[in-house]
Amino acid sequence: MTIDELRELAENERTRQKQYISRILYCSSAGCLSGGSDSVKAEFKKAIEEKGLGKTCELVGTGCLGLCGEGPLVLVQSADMTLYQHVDAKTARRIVEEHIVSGKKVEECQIDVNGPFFSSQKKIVLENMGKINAESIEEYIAAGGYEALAKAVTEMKPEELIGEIRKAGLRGRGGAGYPTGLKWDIVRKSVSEQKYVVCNADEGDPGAFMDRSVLEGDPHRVLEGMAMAGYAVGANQGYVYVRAEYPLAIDRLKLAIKHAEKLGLLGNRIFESQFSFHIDIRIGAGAFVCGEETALLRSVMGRRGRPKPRPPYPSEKGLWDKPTVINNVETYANIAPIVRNGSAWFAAIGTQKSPGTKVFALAGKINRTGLIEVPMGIPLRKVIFDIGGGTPEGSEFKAAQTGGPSGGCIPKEHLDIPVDYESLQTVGSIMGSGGMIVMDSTSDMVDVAKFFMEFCMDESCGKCIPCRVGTKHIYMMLDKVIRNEATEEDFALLQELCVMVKETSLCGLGQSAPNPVLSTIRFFKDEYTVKLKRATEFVPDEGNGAQ
Amino acid sequence: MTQQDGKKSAHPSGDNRFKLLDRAITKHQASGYSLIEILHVAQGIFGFLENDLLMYVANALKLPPSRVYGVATFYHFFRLKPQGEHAFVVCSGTACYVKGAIEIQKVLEHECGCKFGETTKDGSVSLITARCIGSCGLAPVGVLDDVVAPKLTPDEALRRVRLWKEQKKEVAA
Amino acid sequence: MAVITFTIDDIQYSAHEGDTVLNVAHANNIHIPTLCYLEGLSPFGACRLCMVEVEGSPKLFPACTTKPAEGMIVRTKTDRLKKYRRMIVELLASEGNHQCAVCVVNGHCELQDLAYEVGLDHVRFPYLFPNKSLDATHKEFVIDRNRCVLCTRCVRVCHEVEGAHVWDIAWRGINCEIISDMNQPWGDSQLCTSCGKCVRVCPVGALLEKGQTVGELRKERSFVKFIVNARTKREWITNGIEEDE
Amino acid sequence: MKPRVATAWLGGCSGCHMSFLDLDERLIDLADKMELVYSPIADIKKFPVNVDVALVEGAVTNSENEEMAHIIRKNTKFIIAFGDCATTGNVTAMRNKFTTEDISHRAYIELADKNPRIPDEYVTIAKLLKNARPLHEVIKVDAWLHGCPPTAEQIWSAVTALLQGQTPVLSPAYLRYG
Repeated sequence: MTIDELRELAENERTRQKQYISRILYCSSAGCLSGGSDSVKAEFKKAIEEKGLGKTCELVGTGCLGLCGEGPLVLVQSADMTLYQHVDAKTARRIVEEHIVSGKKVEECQIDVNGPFFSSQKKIVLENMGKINAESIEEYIAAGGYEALAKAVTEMKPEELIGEIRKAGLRGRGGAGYPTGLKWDIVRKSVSEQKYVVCNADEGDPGAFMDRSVLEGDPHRVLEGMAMAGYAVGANQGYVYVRAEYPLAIDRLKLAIKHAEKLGLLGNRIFESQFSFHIDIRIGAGAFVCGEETALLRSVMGRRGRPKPRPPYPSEKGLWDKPTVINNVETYANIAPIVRNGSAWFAAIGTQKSPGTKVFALAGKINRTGLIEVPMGIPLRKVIFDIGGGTPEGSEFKAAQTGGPSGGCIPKEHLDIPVDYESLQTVGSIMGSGGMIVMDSTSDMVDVAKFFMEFCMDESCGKCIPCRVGTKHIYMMLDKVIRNEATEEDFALLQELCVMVKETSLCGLGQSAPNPVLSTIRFFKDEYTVKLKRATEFVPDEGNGAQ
Repeated sequence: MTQQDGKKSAHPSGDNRFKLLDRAITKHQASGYSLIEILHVAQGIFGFLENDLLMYVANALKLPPSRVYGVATFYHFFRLKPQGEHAFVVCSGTACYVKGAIEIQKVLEHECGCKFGETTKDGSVSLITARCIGSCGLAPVGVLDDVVAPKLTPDEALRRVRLWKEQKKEVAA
Repeated sequence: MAVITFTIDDIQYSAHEGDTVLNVAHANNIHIPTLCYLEGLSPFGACRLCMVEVEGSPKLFPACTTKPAEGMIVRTKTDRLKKYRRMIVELLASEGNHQCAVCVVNGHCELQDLAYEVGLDHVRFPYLFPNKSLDATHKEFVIDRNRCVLCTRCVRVCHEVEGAHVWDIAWRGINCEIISDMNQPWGDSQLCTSCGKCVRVCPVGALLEKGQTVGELRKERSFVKFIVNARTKREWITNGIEEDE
Repeated sequence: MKPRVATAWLGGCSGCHMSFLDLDERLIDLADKMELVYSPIADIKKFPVNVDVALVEGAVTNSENEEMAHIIRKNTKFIIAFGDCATTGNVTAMRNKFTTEDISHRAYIELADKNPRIPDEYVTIAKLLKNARPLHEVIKVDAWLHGCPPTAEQIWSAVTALLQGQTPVLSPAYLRYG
């Protein structure tokens, strides 16, 4: 395929879409599917056929529409955009019969697309959600897909491409925020005949579903980003390491790879250049620690996912000891827009130190749960109260938890901090991959800490002692606090142990496992101290010497 | 069957399912690096990973048995024991926790007389926790025999389990 | 790589290509506690006892896998390190069933030595009292998994030196265990050559020889270094020790 | 007034007390300098109040041990865990691998010479705790004397320091398990 052929394909697809007066885009992501969007789809299909609208109305399964808590969601694209929530088969029929046929909207199911949930967001990674068919490469191409790859391999030198990414200031979206361009540059400069590109799609944080939504709704975006990484560093093989818990994402990825290979957008001599790139999928098997890069690479090679001491870093010695780029899904999803729109465009979004946007999965005790994308630096308050609509009536906001089991709880008094890598760290949390769980007064923070510690304990690989045994003891101590059996001394030891596990563990899992405990102690110390037991004191001469 | 003989032959039991497994092994060129992929396939075919099956994989991929066993036990997804007729998965992700998944777990354990991670004595229901299935917007979430049940309540969970039990009784009758 | 100089506990030392902070320290009689490390085996970096401080970094570094850099200032005995080392030994002691009074290696045990080194007068964490298996099916040896510290020396010596790979680690986290073959009785292992290397490298009394009683088992571990040197550097051949025809 | 000293025997083999007796003639010196207010080697029924120092042997393995440990703590200024069982659980804790039912069955049924019967609770046998535990997991302990048993020298070093009104600082040479 050449660039011209790509543009022709895009044009044809756009023409094809234009023949429809209206398009019904139903959410086909896992969230709405479990809410019954399959039967909604069937009913739409039936109704369209019955009304003989096959030529004027197209039914499309699209990516996540955001408001997952109100699904199944359906977007109707005609003269304007109309978004419907809680759509069941009956509503689906009404949408066809009333909205499509007579132009009369089904008002009781309508959501305002200009409401604060939507207007405060800025979509880059999620730009195609609700626009294209998640299973069609043509629709991705019609939306500008693979243009960036074409531009990169035909017009740019690898170092120019990396230069763009560096100028854009893109930082790793997996949580640590390492500059992506810098990472790529290290791999590019290392001398090796074989190099690899790996995509970390092992989204293991409980309470996070950003990467899943991207893979389900717009898989080509990730493949395109990976291919550009391959071009930039000189790799011809990529692996996507995806959780087994995401069967739909795996299916869509497989399909996307097949389609891309068929069109020659992956494979040998892409865009008739010297660049070849293949992508294979590796399916994880349920181990949170495999989100740690050295563990992930071992898992890709069919081993136990046990981390290795760094250095050497994967950029020097990764898969099969070859230089390896490893980034997460969202990072790769940002590459194509940067190349398409230029680094200056990207750098202007967000903050100076953390440019761009961040996708969050908003959940917990909050009115609007779902998938959102916001510019970096947005105040936390705005995310929770404007976009999320605050906590349900009658309950009061207590804390927002970010960063999953590696993160911390941010209390009320810090609601005004900007959401970026550095600011979150100052309050003892981390950006993490993007899970944001809101807690209200019904959550006991010691119990919350115990919940996360149980997770870390179960997920510890068992290699290093501080994490293997330390997390177990922290968990037991928290349980002791909850049972009102811990003393002041135990509480002091708990804190000492947390710091020790943090500073001596081998990998990120152990080093960050105490964070939820330390952060809840920092902001909700009272909840611990009221549960402590007073130690028995020696009272001379008043003892009851009975036996 | 020993590690040293190196020959790949049909399983002595004559079980045809091994042909399917062999096909996957050939596709991966019998590479030891594909162990996790092969274990996924094997579990998909056989339902769970028996020692005998793991030994077959070890021989085919020319890996030490202890390595294969180590990998199979490291990952939560691999089962070394058969599952019950029905699987009730309760998501234990943070969003589900905040929205009361623990209450659901409690009533189910009480109803089934076994803990999560176990199967009822009659082999009818396996209780399983999942580490976040990524449907946090619909918390708390269960997965009943691969079908997602959103915004689950303890009562609804009980109703569903009892339904399985009744079906079993009917079949028995 | 040219020779570089760096500092350990205020004294300058030189290091060569392939050196680690730990082997430079050991070569110069600076004691840094270790457990999973054994000269001759690949470094594992898991026990975290050999952690050292490096000036200019808030992080701690395991001496066994950290390469010296020019001008690096390493400290091995700070209060912070001492505190952490004690806690690590406490965690280890609480994890297993270490009844020294009835153990074959009593008095010759690396975990005991570590406990004395860090001044472990008592363990502040509750003992976990595991109930793991004891396997005495092998004709010469026994493994008591309740005493295992999961240093994986046995796994590594069996794989790297003997080449049999009988041992590996199964399960994960606090449930990790050393297993032979398909988690079958050691005596049934098809791969075990009964060479006994695993028993000799085990730092504690988890792997033992049959027929020994309390305090009787002394383990000699330097053979690993000799064998590995002989193989990789061909020392025996260059020293004129030829195979008898 | 002479310091009031107690020694107690929880779940252990009494080997530590035997080692105490190995102080031999030094016991006579001790008798002058302290008042032994409670000990299995003296016939005193009730743990007294206002004890200065208590040496407690053995792990906490049954309900009686547990109650006793609390009584000792309540009435004693300075408690020394006396020997490895009190410090780590040691041999007493080796039974933790088994359930209390299995242990009772083994002891009272399988190994019974005659009348195999598990004693009921109202009989004089105290109830086994789920696990035998070191003393400091049950009550606050002020110092530890190691060894199975601790040597007479170790005991002497600790006791003399205490009698001189000092907190015993055990020499590293005395830190010896087993």
